[in-house]
Amino acid sequence: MWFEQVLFFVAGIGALAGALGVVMLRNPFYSVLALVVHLIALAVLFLLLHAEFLAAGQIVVYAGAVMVLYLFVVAYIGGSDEPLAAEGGPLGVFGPLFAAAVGVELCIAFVASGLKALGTRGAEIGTGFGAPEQIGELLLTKWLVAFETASFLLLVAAVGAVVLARRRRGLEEEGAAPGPRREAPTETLEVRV
Amino acid sequence: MIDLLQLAASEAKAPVIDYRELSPLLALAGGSVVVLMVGLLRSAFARRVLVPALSALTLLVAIGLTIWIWESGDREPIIEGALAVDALSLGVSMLIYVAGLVTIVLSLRALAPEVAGHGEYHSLLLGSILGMVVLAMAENLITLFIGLELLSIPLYVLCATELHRRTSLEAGLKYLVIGSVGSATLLYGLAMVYGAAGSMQFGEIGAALGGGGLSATDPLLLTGIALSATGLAFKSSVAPFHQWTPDVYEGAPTPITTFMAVATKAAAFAVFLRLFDQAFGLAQLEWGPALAVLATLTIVIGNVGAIAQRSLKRMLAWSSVAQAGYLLAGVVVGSELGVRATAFYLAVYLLMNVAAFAVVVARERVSERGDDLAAFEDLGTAQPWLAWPMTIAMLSLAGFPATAGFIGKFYLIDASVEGAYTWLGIAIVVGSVVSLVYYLRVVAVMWMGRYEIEMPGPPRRIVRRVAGTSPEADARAQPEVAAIAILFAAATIVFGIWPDPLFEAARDVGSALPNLR
Amino acid sequence: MDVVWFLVLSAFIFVIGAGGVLTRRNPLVVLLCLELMLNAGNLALIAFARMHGDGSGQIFALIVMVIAACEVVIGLGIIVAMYRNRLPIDIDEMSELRG
Amino acid sequence: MSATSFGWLVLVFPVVGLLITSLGWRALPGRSAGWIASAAILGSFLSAIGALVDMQDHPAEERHLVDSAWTYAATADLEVDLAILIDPLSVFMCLVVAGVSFLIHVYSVAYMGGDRGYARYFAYLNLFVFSMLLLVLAANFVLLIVGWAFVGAASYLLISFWYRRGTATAAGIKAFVMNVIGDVGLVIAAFLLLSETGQLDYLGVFEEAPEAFGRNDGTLVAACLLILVGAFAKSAQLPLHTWLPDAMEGPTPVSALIHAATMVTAGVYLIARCFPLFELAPTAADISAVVGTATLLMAASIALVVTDLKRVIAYSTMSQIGYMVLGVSVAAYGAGLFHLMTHAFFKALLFMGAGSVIGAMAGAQDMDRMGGFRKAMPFTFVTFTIGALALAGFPLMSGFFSKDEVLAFTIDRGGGYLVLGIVGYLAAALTAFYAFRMVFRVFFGEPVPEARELERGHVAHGEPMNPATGEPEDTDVGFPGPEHHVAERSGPMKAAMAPLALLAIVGGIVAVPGLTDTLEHFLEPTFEESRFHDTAPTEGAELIGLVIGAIISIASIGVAFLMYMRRRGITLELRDRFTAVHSFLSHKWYFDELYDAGFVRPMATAGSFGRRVVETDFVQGFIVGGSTGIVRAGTSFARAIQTGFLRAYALLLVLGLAGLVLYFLIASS
Amino acid sequence: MTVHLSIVLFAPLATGLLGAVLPRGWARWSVLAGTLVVLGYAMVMLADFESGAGGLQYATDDEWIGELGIRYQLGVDGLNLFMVVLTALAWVPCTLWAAIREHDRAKLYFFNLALGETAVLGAFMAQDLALFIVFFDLMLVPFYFLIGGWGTGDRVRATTKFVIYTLSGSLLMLAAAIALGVLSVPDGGELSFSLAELERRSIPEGSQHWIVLLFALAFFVKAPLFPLHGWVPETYRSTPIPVLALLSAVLSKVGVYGFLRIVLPVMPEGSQHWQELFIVIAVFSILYGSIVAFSQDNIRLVIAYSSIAQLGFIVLGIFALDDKGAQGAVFQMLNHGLVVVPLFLIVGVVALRSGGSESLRELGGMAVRAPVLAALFLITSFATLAMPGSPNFVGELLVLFGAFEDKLVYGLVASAGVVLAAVYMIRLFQGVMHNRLGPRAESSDLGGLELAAVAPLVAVVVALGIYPQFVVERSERATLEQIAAAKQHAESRSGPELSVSK
Repeated sequence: MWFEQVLFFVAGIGALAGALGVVMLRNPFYSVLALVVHLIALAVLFLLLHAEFLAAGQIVVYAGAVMVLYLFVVAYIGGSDEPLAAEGGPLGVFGPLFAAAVGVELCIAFVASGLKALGTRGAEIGTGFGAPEQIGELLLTKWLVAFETASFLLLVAAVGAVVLARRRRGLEEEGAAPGPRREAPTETLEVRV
Repeated sequence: MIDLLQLAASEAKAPVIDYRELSPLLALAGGSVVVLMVGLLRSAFARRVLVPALSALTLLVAIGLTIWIWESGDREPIIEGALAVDALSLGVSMLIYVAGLVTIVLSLRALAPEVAGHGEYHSLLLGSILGMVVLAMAENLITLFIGLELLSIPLYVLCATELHRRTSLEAGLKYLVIGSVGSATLLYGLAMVYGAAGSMQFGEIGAALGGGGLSATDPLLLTGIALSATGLAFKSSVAPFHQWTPDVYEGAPTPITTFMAVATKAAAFAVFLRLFDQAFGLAQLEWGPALAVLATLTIVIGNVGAIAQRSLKRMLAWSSVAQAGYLLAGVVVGSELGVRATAFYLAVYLLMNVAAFAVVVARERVSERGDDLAAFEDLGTAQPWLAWPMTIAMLSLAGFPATAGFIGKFYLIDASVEGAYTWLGIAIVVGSVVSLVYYLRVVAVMWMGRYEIEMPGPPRRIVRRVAGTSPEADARAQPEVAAIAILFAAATIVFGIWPDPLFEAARDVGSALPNLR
Repeated sequence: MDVVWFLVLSAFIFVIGAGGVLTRRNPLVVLLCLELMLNAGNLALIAFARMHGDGSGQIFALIVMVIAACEVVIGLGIIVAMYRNRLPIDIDEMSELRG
Repeated sequence: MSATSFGWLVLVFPVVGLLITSLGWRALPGRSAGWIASAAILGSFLSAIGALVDMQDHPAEERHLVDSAWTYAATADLEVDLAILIDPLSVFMCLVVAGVSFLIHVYSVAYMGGDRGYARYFAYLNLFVFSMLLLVLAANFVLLIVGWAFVGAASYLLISFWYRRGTATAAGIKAFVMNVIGDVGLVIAAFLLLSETGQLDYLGVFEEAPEAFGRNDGTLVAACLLILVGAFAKSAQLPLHTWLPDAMEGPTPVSALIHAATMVTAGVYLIARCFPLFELAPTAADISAVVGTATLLMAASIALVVTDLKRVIAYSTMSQIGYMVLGVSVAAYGAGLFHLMTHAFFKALLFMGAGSVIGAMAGAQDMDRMGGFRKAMPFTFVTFTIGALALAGFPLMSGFFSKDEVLAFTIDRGGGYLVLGIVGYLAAALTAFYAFRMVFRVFFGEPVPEARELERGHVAHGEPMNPATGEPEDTDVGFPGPEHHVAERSGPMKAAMAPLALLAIVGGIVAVPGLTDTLEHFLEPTFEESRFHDTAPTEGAELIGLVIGAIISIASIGVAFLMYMRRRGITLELRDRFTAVHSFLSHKWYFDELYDAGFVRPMATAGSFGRRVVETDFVQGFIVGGSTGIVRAGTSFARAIQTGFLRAYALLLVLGLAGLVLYFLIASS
Repeated sequence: MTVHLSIVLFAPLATGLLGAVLPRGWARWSVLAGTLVVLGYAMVMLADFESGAGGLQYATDDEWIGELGIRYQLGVDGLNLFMVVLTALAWVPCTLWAAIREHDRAKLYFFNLALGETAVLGAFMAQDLALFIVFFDLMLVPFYFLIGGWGTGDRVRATTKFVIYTLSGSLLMLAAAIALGVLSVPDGGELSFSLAELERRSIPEGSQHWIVLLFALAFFVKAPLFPLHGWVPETYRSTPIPVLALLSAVLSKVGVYGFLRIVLPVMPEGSQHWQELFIVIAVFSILYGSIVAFSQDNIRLVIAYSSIAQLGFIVLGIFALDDKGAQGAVFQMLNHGLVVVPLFLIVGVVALRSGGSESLRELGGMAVRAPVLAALFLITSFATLAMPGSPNFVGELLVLFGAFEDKLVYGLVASAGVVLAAVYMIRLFQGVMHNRLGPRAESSDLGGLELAAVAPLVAVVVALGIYPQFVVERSERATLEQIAAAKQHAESRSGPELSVSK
């Protein structure tokens, strides 16, 4: 199945590249775009894993809607190039180090596991596997609760977004306007050491 | 192709939905929506009075329904085994509802709902509660994760609701970022567990371990356990994943802090118990020691961290870290007694902390020193009705006898000795010795405050007025807060002397999880 | 293509995401990194689903997509609120609560 | 009434007196307190006589009457009753104690007349007499120890009676502590006896002793030596003697009663009482004999140079007790107790005379300032001289017979005891010398102003000052009141001194070699068990002894006469010639300095070391500070990592994750 | 008779609560009444106590917390009879002392006094290990408030130190106790902390060792003994006098009582295992306490360190594992309490007459116009230094005899402590009462109520000195039963070392 393998490597490299791009690139704009690349690559991998529906969802919802939202916010805030210079120091060193350590451990876990199936292409599956029909059926039967809760979660998230992002006239009147300069008066306490 | 589709369609049959067991959740969901709608009304009455009233009503209904379900004791997982409606989940959800009620009462005069809008604030709160209940009931990995997120996401918002206050936003952001890292880790862990066990159902995972061909020492499984442990430890602020706790607790509006302190912990430990004692129960020999170490670490860190605090919210945050360590001991032993002890201590913990936080709320609203220790000087003579609850809460947290805290600790130590973790019991004891330093300091400040008391070193930053300072509120103008404090302090004493009711419930909860030692 | 390959790949993505969280100071980018970590989880889930030939893994992944979206929304909301309060959009600047 | 009930009466009277005088201290008018106290003592003296009479009715072998009031403490194998033992020895002691005490009470009525602490004084005095009688009547070791400690306490109270005097309180604490050392010795001894013989009653122990112990059994010797520690502490024998001279800080009658006549002889009584044990442990007996002899020599030598009148008599007391100890240690029980009795008479007499003189001197005690009181106070002069003669062992005086009997018995034992005997005679010479040194220096020569004053008919009144340090007294608690008392002026003092003078002269008749052996015979029932019961020096030997004694005493009195009457100043020459010797003696053989360097300072050092170093550095610094330090360190660490930097938190999270996973990976393999 | 003890136990607390609701100024009298009720009951008990009868009398035994096997189990036997009596005797004068003075927040003050008595009584009467610990820790709460709220000097620091120090001991004991309960559960048995039950059950010797050690830690801190007395100086300096009297007289006894009630009978092997160590600690405390005592200048501290020495004697007596020794220890517990209360009240009197000064350097010569005070002080001093004729002498005699029996050398070393006691007590007495009048001291005698507070206890001391057997015979049987097991075990182990040569 050379075709599959090639596809895997292409997509895999794409995904990794996208991920690295997200982390490495200075400009948030480019990071977002890198993520888009990453997502698309992932979608391909999903396809390789017989998750057609998810692949589609990935492209449409994620790479589409969510990323657009991102871009709007970045545009709104003005994606300033952040100076990476200050990011040296212990964090700059240890951060990647520990992360890498975790990665190695995870790989060990996968490789060393006694599960035979890991080394296979996976169980035999019917053609309907990962197709919208199956997903839909599962969502509405076995995973009803998860589905409903997720929908409720979306509602809550919307409310939260509203709370956080809406301009509130009421408060400006009450004088508790945003901005550090107008914070409540601070005071220092004399404290005995 | 076509016939395949028909085949699938013909197989598809609607799941049995047990509305009775589901009713509390439905009530919550509905309540949250209704509250949101009512909150959109213009009239101040609707927003300031009706909304809290309705939310409280929702919770009361939920409580009623929960009791109703509990009374008729059939305990089957419902809806294709997505939710477990048993004594554990019901008991914990009771605690959560109570915490929610308290939060609503404490929020009555708080600033946060004003800023966020009462409707939104309360519906978010109810949403979070719903998430907690789902989490407590979760019987499979997906429900667990979604419940966790439904718990967290509203809380991220609620922490940040006092938008004009920098620390509030900071708290929100920190909580969000660290929280997401935590849940991502959890997710990955769950994925690995799923991969190892081939099933999402706790029961089936346990069965797989029990002889379904999955060895308890499989690296994949254990790594999965490790990652999910990290995720849950983060939620229940167990060291070394605790660091968000003090900052978030301090930054968040105090009523929300109260809610997080008691409710989140309850839900997190509920799922901790369910996942580890039920799904991973047979791997206890593997994860027991690791969690025991974490518990000890947590006890130490939490207590020594609290010593240095002047801000009471921050101190209570650290102490809640320590308490998490105590609670974890009950999980570690993986025995029925452990489950009981944990459940018991969760209830006790609720009582003590609510009493303490209520007093903090009452003080910080009137004192221009916010929640700093100095704001409590001479409370004993000025406002004994606030000083006494605080004193009782502190003594109980420190584990003095004749308070519920003592019995709770007794129970936990009993459990850990029983489970051959005597040294963990000793750790609990040593921890409570250290904790005396800061608990007694509060008492001293309140009763002996006219005399110089050794305060912890100068805070690194200026002490600033903390959350919720609403000018119109003064001591007499907020009877409900004092009432909460007194009520819960009284309960602390009562259950310290006559704990049998709690033990009844705890025993019931302990029996919820099958096949435990 | 063996399942384990996908898993290792997902592990790499997870690690990259974590590394990003540890190194980047721009909250927007940090949010992106969180997305990476979640996606890694998704990939693992789907791979396992394929391995077991069991749909629930995919369902989980689907749910996670929803959750990821919600987190993003809230995260962006907070960032916007910070911006409204003229707070610096820099994680290291948000370190007033400490000790 | 039976002898025992008389015995109880003996104890009850002083208690009653104590209660009345102490509780009624405010109510009692004038000198009534003194009279009540004296009456109480008279009461117990009469009861003692009653006991004597009643006891004599019993046949000789039944003269050990024990009577128990109630169980004092009984647990496990220990059984102690509150019981008294009436036998010749205890009755004899009762008579001596009660008799002398009565006279001294009477004397005190006048002597302490002007003292603010009048009632307190008599309360203490009664307490003392009670304790002393309890001591001699006790029927078991525990009760003995009780009485033993009580007399110590009473003596402490009376020594520091004028408690505004720094010297007095210092002397008091010294005496008390030394006595406690003695008590501890007795306690341990009591335990050893209990553990071996299983009881603590005298009779029981003595019964069991021969079976329980072999001759010179280690435990027994230890027990006896510990008993000796107690005895020596009480009787001011080497090396526990240093408190006695300082005890002279107390009022003079106290010195007469406690520190001459009665308490200090308790040691002698104890050794005599425990004779069966000592005879089983000859080593211990010999040690005590040697110590007694050494003490008597040392004390006599010091008495030669001391100039404080009372201290001279104190040292002489020590040396006389040396004789007694020697006596009872060489199994000359009769002789030792005989000397105890006569010594009580003449030494009490001497102190009374001294008190009278000191009264005349307005409290001054230094002989250098005295002289020529012969005409001024003839009565005192006569009585004092009689006392001195008796002390010097002048022929036919009481002391003459008693002392020589002791020495005769000693020599009769032969062997090494000969040396002791000879030392005894040597000391006798010194005794006679310093006795008359006192007489000549105080009563002869040029009358000092105080003497003239007295001749002119009124008593000198000086500013009361502490004779030891010379600092003015804080008269608040009444150092011998504003007015002083001399025998010449007050009936009671005469009434007390006259009988004693008489007894000092004729006291010897109870045991004149060849003529009478009343005392011996009377004490027989107690000592008949003694191995040496029928070994006694031949009359010839005794007579030779008497002759030698007579010659020695007369000779050294003569020497004293020459040195202090004829050729005054020779003393100065001698002092200049033998400076070393003199300073050695006048520093009392440097015992105080030794103890100061050996015990007092080290203890004080240890105390301040404990307070300064151990408390602060170890207990507070190490234990407390250490534990808190650890917590502090932890706290600052927890704060240090709580930087507030989100990414740092994330870092720790990842680190923890890595660690956890690592653990599980290890666990998995 | 079940009501009996519960009434005794909760009478003070009830009156304390009553006082809290009564109008100001009444609290003191209501609490005083409560203490008198307890005293009355104690006397009744003393009267109808049957010395011969073994086992518990007036036993109460109800379920309290079934889940944890904790029973509400009270009882009195010869061992704790006199501890209860001591508590009753000590609380009355101290409450009276407090009642004749003005306090701010008087209600709280007297409520705490009352709560304290209830807690102490509970600890003494508890026959269930967990119940004992409950009261043992509860004790600290009232004293924490009393010292911190009404003390002098750096009182908050002192009280915090006191509580943390003591609790660190007793919480470790809590863990040990739970371990004891759990480990001793026989197969299929129920968890139980009832002492009687625990005595019947057996605990593996290995775990006995560390459990005993933790118990000892708690009790030594409470006592206190040498290395663990770090809380003593500050606490004694800043505690109000009546509270201090109670602290030193009664609280210090709870710990050593615990040895006899719990450790020896329940864990004989463990006790025997550490016998040597504990004796060494005891002896060292005796010497160290005495030596430091006579180098102290503050009267309170003199008595403080003297108590360390006294407690040393008690522990020595207990761990001599000998009948006489144990008897002596029990008797000495009573005696020390009885003399320390008047001693501290007298210190209070003295301080009142010297402008608050408690330094020997500034005191002196007070006896002149205060003969009664001087006399009482003298008697208590003599009793404290265990002068023969005082009950303390009998106590120490028995202790020493017990120690000599098997541990002669330690006994001899300890008896040096008797001499040292004489030194520091006489020094104390003289420093206050004798010598020249101190610069700030003025001499005036006891007032009527002061006398009423001090004199009765002194009278009791004197009476016991005349008839000690009164106590000995009543406490004998129970005491011997308590140590029997450990003693037997010790005899089976110990060779001839250190015993008197036959």
